[in-house]
Amino acid sequence: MKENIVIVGGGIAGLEAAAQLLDLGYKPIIIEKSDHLGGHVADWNCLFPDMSPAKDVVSSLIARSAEANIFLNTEISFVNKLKDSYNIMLSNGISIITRILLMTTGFSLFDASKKEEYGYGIYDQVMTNKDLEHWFNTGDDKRINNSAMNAVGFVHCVGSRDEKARNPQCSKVCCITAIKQAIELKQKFPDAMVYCFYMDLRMFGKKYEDFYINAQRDYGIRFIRGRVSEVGENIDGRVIVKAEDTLSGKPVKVTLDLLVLMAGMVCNPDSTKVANMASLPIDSDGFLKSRDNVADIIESPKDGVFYAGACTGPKTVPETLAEARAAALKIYLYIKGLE
Amino acid sequence: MDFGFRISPSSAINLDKVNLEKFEELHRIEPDVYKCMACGSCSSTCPANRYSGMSIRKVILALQRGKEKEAVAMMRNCMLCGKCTMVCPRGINTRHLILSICRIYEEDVK
Amino acid sequence: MIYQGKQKIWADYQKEIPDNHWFYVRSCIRQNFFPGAERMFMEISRNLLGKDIFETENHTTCGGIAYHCDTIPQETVMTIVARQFALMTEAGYENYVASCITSFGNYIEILETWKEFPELETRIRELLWKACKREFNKPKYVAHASDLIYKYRNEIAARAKYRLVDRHTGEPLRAVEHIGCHYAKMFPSRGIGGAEYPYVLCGMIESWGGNVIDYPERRHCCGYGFRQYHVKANRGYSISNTYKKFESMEPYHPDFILTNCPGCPYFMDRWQYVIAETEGKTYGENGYGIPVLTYEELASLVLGYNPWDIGLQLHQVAVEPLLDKLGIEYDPKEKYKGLNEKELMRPELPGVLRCC
Amino acid sequence: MRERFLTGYNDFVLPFVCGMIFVLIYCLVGLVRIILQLPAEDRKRFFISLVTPKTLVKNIKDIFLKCLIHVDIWKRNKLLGYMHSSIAFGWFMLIVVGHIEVMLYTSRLGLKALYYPIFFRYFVAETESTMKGSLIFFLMDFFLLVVLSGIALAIIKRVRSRLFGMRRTTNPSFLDLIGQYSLWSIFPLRLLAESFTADISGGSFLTKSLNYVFTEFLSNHANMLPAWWAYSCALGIFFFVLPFTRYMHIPTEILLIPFRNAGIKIVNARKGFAKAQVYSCPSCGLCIDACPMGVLKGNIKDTTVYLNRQIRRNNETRIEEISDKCLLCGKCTAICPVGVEGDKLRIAQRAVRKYNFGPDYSNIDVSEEIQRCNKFVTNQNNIVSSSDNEKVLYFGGCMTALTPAIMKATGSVLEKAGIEFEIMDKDGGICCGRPMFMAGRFAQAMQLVEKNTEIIMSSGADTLLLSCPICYKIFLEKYHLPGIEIIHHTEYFERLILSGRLKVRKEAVRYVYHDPCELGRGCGVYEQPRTVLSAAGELVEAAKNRKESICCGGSLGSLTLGFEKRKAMTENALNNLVADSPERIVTACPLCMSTFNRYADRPVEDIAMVLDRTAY
Repeated sequence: MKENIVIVGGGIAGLEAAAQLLDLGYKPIIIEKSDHLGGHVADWNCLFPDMSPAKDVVSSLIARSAEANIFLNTEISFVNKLKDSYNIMLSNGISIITRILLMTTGFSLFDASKKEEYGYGIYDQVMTNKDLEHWFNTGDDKRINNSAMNAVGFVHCVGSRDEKARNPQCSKVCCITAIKQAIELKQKFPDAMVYCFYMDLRMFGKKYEDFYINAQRDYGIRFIRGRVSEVGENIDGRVIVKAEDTLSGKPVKVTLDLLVLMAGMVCNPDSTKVANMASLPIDSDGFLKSRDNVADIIESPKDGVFYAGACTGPKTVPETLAEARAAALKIYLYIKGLE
Repeated sequence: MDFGFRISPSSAINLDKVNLEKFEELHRIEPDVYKCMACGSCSSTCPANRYSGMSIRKVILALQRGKEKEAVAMMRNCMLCGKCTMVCPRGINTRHLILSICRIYEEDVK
Repeated sequence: MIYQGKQKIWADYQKEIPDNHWFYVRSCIRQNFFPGAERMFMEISRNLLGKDIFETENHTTCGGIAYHCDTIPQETVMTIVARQFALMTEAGYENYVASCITSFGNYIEILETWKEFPELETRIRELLWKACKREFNKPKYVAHASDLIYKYRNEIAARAKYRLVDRHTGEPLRAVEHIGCHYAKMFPSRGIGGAEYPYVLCGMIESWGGNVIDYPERRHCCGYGFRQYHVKANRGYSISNTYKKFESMEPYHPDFILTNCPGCPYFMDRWQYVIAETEGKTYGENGYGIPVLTYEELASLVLGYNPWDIGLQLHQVAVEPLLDKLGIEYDPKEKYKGLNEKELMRPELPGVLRCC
Repeated sequence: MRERFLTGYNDFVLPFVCGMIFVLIYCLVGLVRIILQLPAEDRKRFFISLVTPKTLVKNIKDIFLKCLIHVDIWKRNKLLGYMHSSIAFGWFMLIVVGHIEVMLYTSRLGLKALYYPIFFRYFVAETESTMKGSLIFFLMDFFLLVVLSGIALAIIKRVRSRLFGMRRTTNPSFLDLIGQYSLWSIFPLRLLAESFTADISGGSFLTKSLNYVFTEFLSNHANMLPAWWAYSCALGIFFFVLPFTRYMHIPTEILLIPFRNAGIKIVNARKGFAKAQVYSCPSCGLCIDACPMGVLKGNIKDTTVYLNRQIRRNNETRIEEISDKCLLCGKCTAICPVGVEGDKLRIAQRAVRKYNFGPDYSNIDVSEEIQRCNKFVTNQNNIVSSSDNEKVLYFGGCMTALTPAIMKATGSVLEKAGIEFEIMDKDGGICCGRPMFMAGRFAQAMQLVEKNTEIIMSSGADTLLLSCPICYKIFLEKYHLPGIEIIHHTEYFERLILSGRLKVRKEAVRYVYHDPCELGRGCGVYEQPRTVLSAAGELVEAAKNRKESICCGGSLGSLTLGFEKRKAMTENALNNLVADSPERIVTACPLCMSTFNRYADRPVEDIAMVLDRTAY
């Protein structure tokens, strides 16, 4: 049980895997670059489809993995490949020799300001899904004026399925997130008109379709099929959104008090950096390349290196947790094989 | 002065200016009207489609976009046969919806 | 509007513009529309700033209008452009500056195409040789004339006699800038400030003391769009686009519009007259229109050139209210006098749009 | 027999006399109004029927059997039948015998004729010795007993309706309750009053015996008058409230029967015949159990009995709700003891709805369809080919278009029988008009009828074959296709089998046949499909079948029932079908088939598909 297991990333995948490994009798090491655990989920308010509070999920994960060795504010400085193990040098000066490396480096949120035409960071009333979750959590955002929320728009696929944003893949969770956030906003501002501008709606998960029907029927959220082409700012500071209503084949224009951009998932540059240090391959979508995208998604082509969660591509929370559990089991069996 | 050309009205739909009063009235009677996800099953099965271009999915959309005249024109040849209701994957009672539209909207709108 | 956000984008889209030694090609139509503009470009850069700007009477159209109207094939337009490059090479220049936005876009597009399809470039070289026995080097730098004025904006500001400030109120003038579509919309990285928030004209206005207005339809085309205007039946479409822009900028009460394209100032100027006649609507103060200037004209004005020497009398919309705001002195009697002091014909005054 | 009072009058008769006069005037005015509301043509037909001996006899027979004996209810449930006929017939006989008695024993009646037959016992004195009409005394007591037994059953029914074969019964309105309690009290009070008087006026086994009991402890004749007052008051109250309660059905039904026998149909939604139907409703509540929507409790108030009540109250919102929700399966009409046509009444309500715009089919050009369906026309002179074969034009209809298996099977069976046929709506046709008709938009429906008629008449066919009962009903009722036989495929298949043109292999499969509403109750086709199925396998019956078959829940008749709400109805109908454990469910309607298929636990087929499998 002396085996060192290094988990790179203290998001939900890292924490879940650590918790499972602790249960299996190991004492994994979690390396987290930021000052808190829980990754992106820790910044979120509620999770679809049951609106369970994200902080409950994260705090239970943190509690279950508390016994692990956790290094916060720590990055990996370099990785040396030894004969059958890795020497990992951390930014805090500690070096670890390990035969097992679990990459749970996750994703980065697409930088919405790269879609210049949407004016994120330029127009006053444009925010991202993450900003909105922040507002749900803290109630603090000057873009949301409680007394003047008559019309709100959500733009789906910001930086997803977009060659121009150099991110051609679907980020998977934004459709349902947009619907979730639209419902939450509508609950807070029942008189506001809420629009969702979408290209496709991918309601693939459990209860997602019910969620969608709720949004339509019970909350009257208007779905407009068409990608927003450009956003302008009005003289009174509201944003004017232009799109094509592709179902009627006509351009459509609407003035909104708030525009929420559903920034997608892109590969985490830090994940790529560590991958390069450990000579791990990168897939064509920029995420880490698994041994096999069907059968061995949690295994890298290199022995002893495992993946879990969104470092291999966009994932939902339950998928990430499932992968983390699978990876823990795989690591356990791998160590047994070594002995 | 006549230049032989004029400013042509914009074909764009300005959602700020669409008057949805009647649609809201329709929605009160037919809450399911919001459930349409524009799959087009109704239009493809509609016997009136080839005569007046009837498509209840387009009608629902056009009414929300303030294109009442277009919607009413499409409905001209609806036979109320109920095929659209039969095929609707979202279970919208399209027949009653059609009758409600005939009651709320008017034919000679601008 | 978050100004810092725009600054961040402007910082991302900067391009290298050599300071000197340019081969200048004129626009097909600007000399008819606003004949003072190109002359003032030469005047300011050559005489005032002492730059080396070379031009030759041998150059032709770039073929852009015909290309965009789908009347000539791509090979033809490329060969025409190749000949222009050959003239530059023969004159011993490496930096190519175009007066026309569509030309600029056309050059960039062709150079990019050649980069992607080198076999096409080889074929064009053959065609050019067959046609006129010329050879060319590709220019090292391609710029639009507004890029150069942007580059020289601070030098101009230093020599300026007037600032873009309302003499009566002391407030900066409100300026609408309009960028020609072919400037950066096709290749955002080739325009200063990119495609969404171009900085080339903003930079001039800012350094000369004015305030730039950002309004919802800023990105919209002026309405010229070659095919729309050239076919009379489509002119309603052309003017509808211009109308849309004016309606959108109206609440901001701009003092003037600054443009960098041959077509835009012309159509935004002349269509104001047509809109006034057909819709009875004018957009400036007291029944006037909003003056539309080219960047060369504006540079000349702040530098203190005589408004009538730079051709402002050829504008449909009267520029006098703007001149008054700027505090530029002018002699109304001189407005329609030719170079030789001979009285030109006075235009008939329009019915609705107020002119001086 | 002698009269006890010279005046022949006592104040206690006043409540009854006033009530009687009120109700008579009310009914008379109502009668005149309803007759005037009839369209002139119907009115004429009505009057002629009244003097035509055949209808006259039928009217009398119907009134006697339906209004007094309630034969329809007897057929349904003996106890319920006895309850109704004991009250109605017993009371009727009391009145008849009472009048005979008065006429036999009194002369110079004058105004006394108004109340003497009712309160005769009070006004006469009769001693044992002079009693000559002991038969009459006996009859009066006997019928009083009959009525009292009926009243007793009625009271029991209020508490335990299941004993009478009714699961649910109508929720009475306030006035209904007053009417009911006064009706219930009339006869016990009469018994009481007559018993008090029996030692003076005479009586028979009931009244006389009670009189002996009473005199044991109440010997004072002063007790007599309050009882007579109470009896008169009960009658008076009953008559006063009668026009505003369900008991209005008693006089109205007598009018409804001759109307119906005269062949009058509903034209106006609220007036004339419709009004007669509405007022004829006795609120018995049989339609509540019959209604297929009743599986959902929330729909109970949308049954015909409540429609009638709301129409009487002019509650427009509820009238619209009730009439739009109905599946128009026609079962309430089929079982209604007085013949209220719940489905037609509802269609009539739908027809008065105001629409801002409506469909118009004048732009539809049918020349292409005519071109496609003229297989039987040989040349440009429109001469019909002279082959001896039947020339069958098959119209699948909209619903069959969604169940192509039926269309294919029907075609295949026709081919096996060697029938020459053409499909009229292969590439989509024009709707038959029945759905539009059911929505109450008759003019539009008739436009569709015209368009289809044009196509059919120029096809040269001699038989129009239909596989959809919805189409079949309107084709039978509204299409005029001279020289063309309109036939449903079940009937046609039976004919092919019976004539030997189609041989069927009998298989050991248990089939249950579901009677589609429009085919069974709508067009009266019950036997033919059963004959066909019996030839193909073993036929078992559903718990409720034929006239009482339960709608599948998919009906186009309902305008407002949502998809989700229909599920319970379909499941209920399926439970009814599988009572005798059939292996396969067979129906003869594409809509029933697809509706059942959604929730059925065993295969559901159209009869054409069964036949296609077994015929050769």
